[in-house]
Amino acid sequence: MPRETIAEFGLEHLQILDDTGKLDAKLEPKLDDAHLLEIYRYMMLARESDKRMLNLQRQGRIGTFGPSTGQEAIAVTTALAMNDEDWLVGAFRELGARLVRGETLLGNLLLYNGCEEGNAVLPAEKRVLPINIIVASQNLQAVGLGYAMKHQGDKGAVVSFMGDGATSEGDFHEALNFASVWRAPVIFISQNNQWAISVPREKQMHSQTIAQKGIAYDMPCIQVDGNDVLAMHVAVTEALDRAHAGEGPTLIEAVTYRLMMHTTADDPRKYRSEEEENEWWEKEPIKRFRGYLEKKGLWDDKREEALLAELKAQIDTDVKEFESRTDFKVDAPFDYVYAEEPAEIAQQRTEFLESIGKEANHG
Amino acid sequence: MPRETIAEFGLEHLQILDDTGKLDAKLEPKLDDAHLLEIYRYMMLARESDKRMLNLQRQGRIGTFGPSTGQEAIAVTTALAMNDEDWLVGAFRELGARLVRGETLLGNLLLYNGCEEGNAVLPAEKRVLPINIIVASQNLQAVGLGYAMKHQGDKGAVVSFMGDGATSEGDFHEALNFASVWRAPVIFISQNNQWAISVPREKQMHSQTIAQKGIAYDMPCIQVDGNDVLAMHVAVTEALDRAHAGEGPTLIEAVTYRLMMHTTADDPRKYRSEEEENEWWEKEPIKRFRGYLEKKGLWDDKREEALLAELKAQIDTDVKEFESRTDFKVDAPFDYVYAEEPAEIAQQRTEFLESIGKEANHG
Amino acid sequence: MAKLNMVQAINLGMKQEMANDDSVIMLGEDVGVDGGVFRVTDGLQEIYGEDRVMDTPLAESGIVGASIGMALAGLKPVAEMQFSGFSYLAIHQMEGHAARYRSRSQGVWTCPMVLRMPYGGGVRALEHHSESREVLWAHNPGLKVVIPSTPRNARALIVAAIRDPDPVVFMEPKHSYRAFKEEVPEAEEVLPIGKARVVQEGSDLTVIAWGAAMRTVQKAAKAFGEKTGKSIEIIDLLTISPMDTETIVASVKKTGRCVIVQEAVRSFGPASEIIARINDHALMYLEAPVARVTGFDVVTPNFFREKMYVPTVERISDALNQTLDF
Amino acid sequence: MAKLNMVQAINLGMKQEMANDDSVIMLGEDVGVDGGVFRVTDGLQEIYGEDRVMDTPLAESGIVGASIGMALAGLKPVAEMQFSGFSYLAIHQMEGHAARYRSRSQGVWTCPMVLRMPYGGGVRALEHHSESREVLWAHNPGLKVVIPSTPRNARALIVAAIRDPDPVVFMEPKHSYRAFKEEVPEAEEVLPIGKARVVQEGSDLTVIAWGAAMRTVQKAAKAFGEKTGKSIEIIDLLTISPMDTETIVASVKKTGRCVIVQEAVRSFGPASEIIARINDHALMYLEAPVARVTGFDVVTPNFFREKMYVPTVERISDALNQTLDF
Ligand SMILES: Cc1ncc(C[n+]2csc(CCOP(=O)(O)OP(=O)(O)O)c2C)c(N)n1
Ligand SMILES: Cc1ncc(C[n+]2csc(CCOP(=O)(O)OP(=O)(O)O)c2C)c(N)n1
Ligand SMILES: [Mg+2]
Ligand SMILES: [Mg+2]
Repeated sequence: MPRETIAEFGLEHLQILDDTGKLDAKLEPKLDDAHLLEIYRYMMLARESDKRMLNLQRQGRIGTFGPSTGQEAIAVTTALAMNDEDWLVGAFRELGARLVRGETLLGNLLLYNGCEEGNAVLPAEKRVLPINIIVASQNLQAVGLGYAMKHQGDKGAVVSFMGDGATSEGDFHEALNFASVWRAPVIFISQNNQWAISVPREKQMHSQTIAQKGIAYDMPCIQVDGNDVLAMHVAVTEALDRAHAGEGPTLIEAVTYRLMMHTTADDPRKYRSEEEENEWWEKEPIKRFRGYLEKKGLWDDKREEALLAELKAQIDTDVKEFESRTDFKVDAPFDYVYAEEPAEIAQQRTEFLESIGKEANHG
Repeated sequence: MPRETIAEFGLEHLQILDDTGKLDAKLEPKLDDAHLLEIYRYMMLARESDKRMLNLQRQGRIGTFGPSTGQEAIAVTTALAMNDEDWLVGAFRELGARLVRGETLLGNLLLYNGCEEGNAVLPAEKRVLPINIIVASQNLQAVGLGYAMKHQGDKGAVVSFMGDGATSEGDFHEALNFASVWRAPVIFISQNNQWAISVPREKQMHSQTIAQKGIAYDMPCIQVDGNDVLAMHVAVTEALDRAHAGEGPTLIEAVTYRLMMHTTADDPRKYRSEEEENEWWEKEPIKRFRGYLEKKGLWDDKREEALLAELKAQIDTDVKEFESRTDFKVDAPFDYVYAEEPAEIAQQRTEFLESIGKEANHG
Repeated sequence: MAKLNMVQAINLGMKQEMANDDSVIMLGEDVGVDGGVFRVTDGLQEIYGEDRVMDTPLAESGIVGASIGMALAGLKPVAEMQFSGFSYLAIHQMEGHAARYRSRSQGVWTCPMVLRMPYGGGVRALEHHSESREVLWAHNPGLKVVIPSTPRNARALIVAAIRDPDPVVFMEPKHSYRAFKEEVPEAEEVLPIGKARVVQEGSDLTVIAWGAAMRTVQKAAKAFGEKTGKSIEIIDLLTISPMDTETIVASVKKTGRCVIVQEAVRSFGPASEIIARINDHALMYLEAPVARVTGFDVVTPNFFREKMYVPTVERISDALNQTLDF
Repeated sequence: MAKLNMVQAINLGMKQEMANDDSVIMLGEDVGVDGGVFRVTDGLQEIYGEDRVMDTPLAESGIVGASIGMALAGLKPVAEMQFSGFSYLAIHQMEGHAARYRSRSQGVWTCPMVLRMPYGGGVRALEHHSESREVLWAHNPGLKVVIPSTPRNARALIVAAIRDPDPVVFMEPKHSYRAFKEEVPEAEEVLPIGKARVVQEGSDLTVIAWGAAMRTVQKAAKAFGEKTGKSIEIIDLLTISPMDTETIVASVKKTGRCVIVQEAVRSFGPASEIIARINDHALMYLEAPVARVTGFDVVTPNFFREKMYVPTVERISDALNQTLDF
């Protein structure tokens, strides 16, 4: 065997509803109206929640958080394509998916107010891991969950989200390799929003796509227009079907854009232009999907108005509840170091409570 | 853009002299006789050194080491294709390359006897890093060296060796990504010897080749018969030419086989069969290359005998020198923690020297 | 009762726990067919299959990160790092996740897993194969750090570690793997994590140690006791974190003198924490400074010079002398 | 002389060293155009170009491993970890290589590099953004660990770190980044690594601290001194490792009483090592146990409860009282 091509790999891109509203009818998934409307509702809820949180943050009522504005189609469509038995593993920019899976804005407000209570809103049975901040590290947990499911004869799958920058970490690589060797039912979704804080995709990687990184593991991989609800639905459903059928992992690159700042501590004007942002506002997912619903006769201004009012009321309730919470146990950190409290920690708790002039109360 | 192939990647395999001795004359590199004979000599030196070291280890005269028997073509051919300004970064199974670059068996004996002196034989100017045991971590150092060369306007390149198992580590991925983004002049050579201790390639990765992992970084990549000196020479030379010309990194998968134990602490009979080993003995590089030399009229039994005698003498000299060394400074570890000795360490040195009944001597 | 070495004893404990509890699974580099490079998992794959005793790809963060996911899903992973020297590739998973899930979620999530690793000197191997860096784990609340010293306590502690509801770093002194045998009962034995053990009572001086140093301490103490007639109390720490202050303090209050023997480099080692706790609770009982016999503050030398680094009977005897003579 | 905050002061030191020495280069996540998320490298890329101030891919081991290679090749890399909470992904590179090259090769290879990282509480950010784990670095011989406390010493120490022939972990107390300004001379200033500083002389009690805790200590000591008339000596450690035992011991011999304030979790923290050294050299001078005011042994809480974790003026005052009253 001399100099000879021994393998060839192709890479596909999927888009169904383009940014001008043009639909590829052959590829259009058959989603019932209720499902379509639910997607729209949750995208809007995520978007409106971002706005409110930004407001609260600017007033100092919560701490730093990372908005997901512009990326809602990926998180929401995916979460609504999943079964309840499927695990959701996120980074920190999938608010829409969390809301779909039962997290509340209240939980998020608590979390972004620096309260661990925010991660204690959903019971473990709901299979939604808390946000993961160590970039890419969550992917390995997703593989472990996936292996456990397979091992326990559980039919579910795991969806693991990350950003584009996350693909540079060693943990990304180790996770994809483990998943492929173990045939673990994990769908890795890289939200390629073009930026990792101030670093553009082309300084993050030399490859033209993230999807092609799947080839390194002989893992099915595809690049999808992440601002296109229909394409996301099709790609995720295919991957979930494969995972549920025991056919192993998939890598999805969902192309999108981080329309706002990285987190509220960041100022994008330091490193990118308003023009670039404006171009991407033209392609953002909610407007595009609303056009699709309108063409289907499922949406109009009146319904939009009603939805906005409803969401505002829902958000108001959570914010009010958040602001009225006073039941924060000041010595809670001592409670959760270990299942059983070691003597040293008990003593430190006493020391602490005495220092703030309270009685020891091991509640 | 609907469901559409947006990229295609091909993967090549290179073999010039096959394991039956058949030569692809169109691909045959034009190497002068001296170069060919040097390759043979260093492969034999590495092979004979392995035998002697194994002997010494079995007698307890040195500690654990990992033989490179069967993989000599990769290390030797590569090192002889490099320039003196090129950096050699190894793992721990490239004895042949080290010998080419000026390391002696003496240095290796010292090292495998647990003496740091073994890493102090070559001056830094020789551009050969000491062996690297933390699997895959050396690849990042190679990238740093490569960047530094580029930055300093140095024309050289870096060759970084690793195994097949090494490709699973996060550091492998980070190194290839950094190298591709920085266009660093680094040639990554994965010696795919089919095993990582007891773990076979197919449990290490799901991909059929290691070479295809380069696609993840849009990095030129190729699979080479690593037991074929001629193919190795061609592949490495191409990669070095690209690197020297400022065209960035390359990934080479060199297919070979670890004919002996992982290290002297390992027993392959626990996990693989003698038959498998015997099959690969048929493909081993030295015999194959000797056949090529013989056909060219460059080699015969007499020359073989002379070479063996010469190598034995050379090895004997090093072993004798090694066994006669007595100038080991017992408190040397205190000397090299920092450039300047902190008070605490000076005190601990005194404590140590007193404990062994010697005077403090900060020589 | 059979006489087992530490490798066999840990193997026995794990084998029995795998039989007791289907959710226990083992993973790591070469832990399957090969039974681990030290044979600690020998034979387990044959009994429990490839699904429960898994050879993983060569990636420490991968092994630990996947174990965390398994633990979150209700399995009880026992992951092996081939040598502690390579476990640092996974510190971010342990510090960042395993140690934190309980706190992060106020108890909604927990991470019961064991991270096993051989550590310390004694095998004439290459660089990175001889370090003692238990502090890198112990300084992280949320993790427990356990170090056995004999076959019997190793077996009883590995069982406790597997059953523990929190993540346990289980460091195995590889020098003691095959150094000696001990009667280990076939029937279940469990030792509590977080309790030190007084292995020899005495009244003149307390020696505290753990891991492979215990044997050196016992040798030194025996010779010293015979020569001087002094009565030495010996404490085997067994758990590094959370540390059993009570046993340490009670002993030092009784003896007034203390020598700590650790294989780790001196500065910022476990001995410093023990001294700090003696300072907190028994300072006024001290009749001499607490002595530290430790590895020196150097890069742990390769095996040719290992002996100069690791605490010896001589260095321990010197410290006993000095502390008693103070 | 200009009044600078710590961010500006470190920036000044690095800018001048880049001008002095072509081989100094900076790399890390967002250190280029963005000037670092805390703006410590602000403006440097504009002056020195993308080749010397490099935005790297998002990979900590990559940043550190590549820096080691650069150092081996004769450059002087100054690498930034965006937060110390993410530096653990690179411990194996520092423990396994940077700290060892000199020893490994008996001086043939050296690894002069600086690993900068903001650490500690104070920025109301998410998890992993508030820890103090200096011990994870300090317990590795071969590494130096430096922690400045004011703009002026930060500038003088970053210059020393860059010029140091060995690898330096430079931990920047992010709470002090913008908390206050200080006169910082434009002309070069260098402080020696390995020397603590007596910032206030006193005779009744020694307080030892470093980093952001220094300010809290100074506040507490001032109020306490005014109220009680006690004379308090304050030592700013500045270098955690190798530690300046001499300055500590001299002070404690003089005062006989000592309080150590550390933001790290208590167990296995730097304070324990300080106590161990006092034990070694000044035990018989102690009139009271050395007190530790520290972060508690808990998973560092998110910012809502950060105040309960970080040493406060009140807790320091309590410790001063108790130690003086003992
Ligand atoms: C291991 C690690 N390194 C650094 C950081 C700091 N950090 C938080 S988010 C981020 C950029 C992430 O970029 P990307 O993966 O593209 O996700 P995006 O923020 O765009 O959603 C960085 C550097 C971190 N959280 N974890
Ligand atoms: C990070 C790390 N993990 C584990 C080890 C232990 N170890 C040494 S060599 C080896 C297998 C290496 O396999 P491969 O990369 O294929 O190289 P080969 O030994 O076959 O040449 C392992 C697991 C190590 N040295 N470093
Ligand atoms: Mg991004
Ligand atoms: Mg191999």
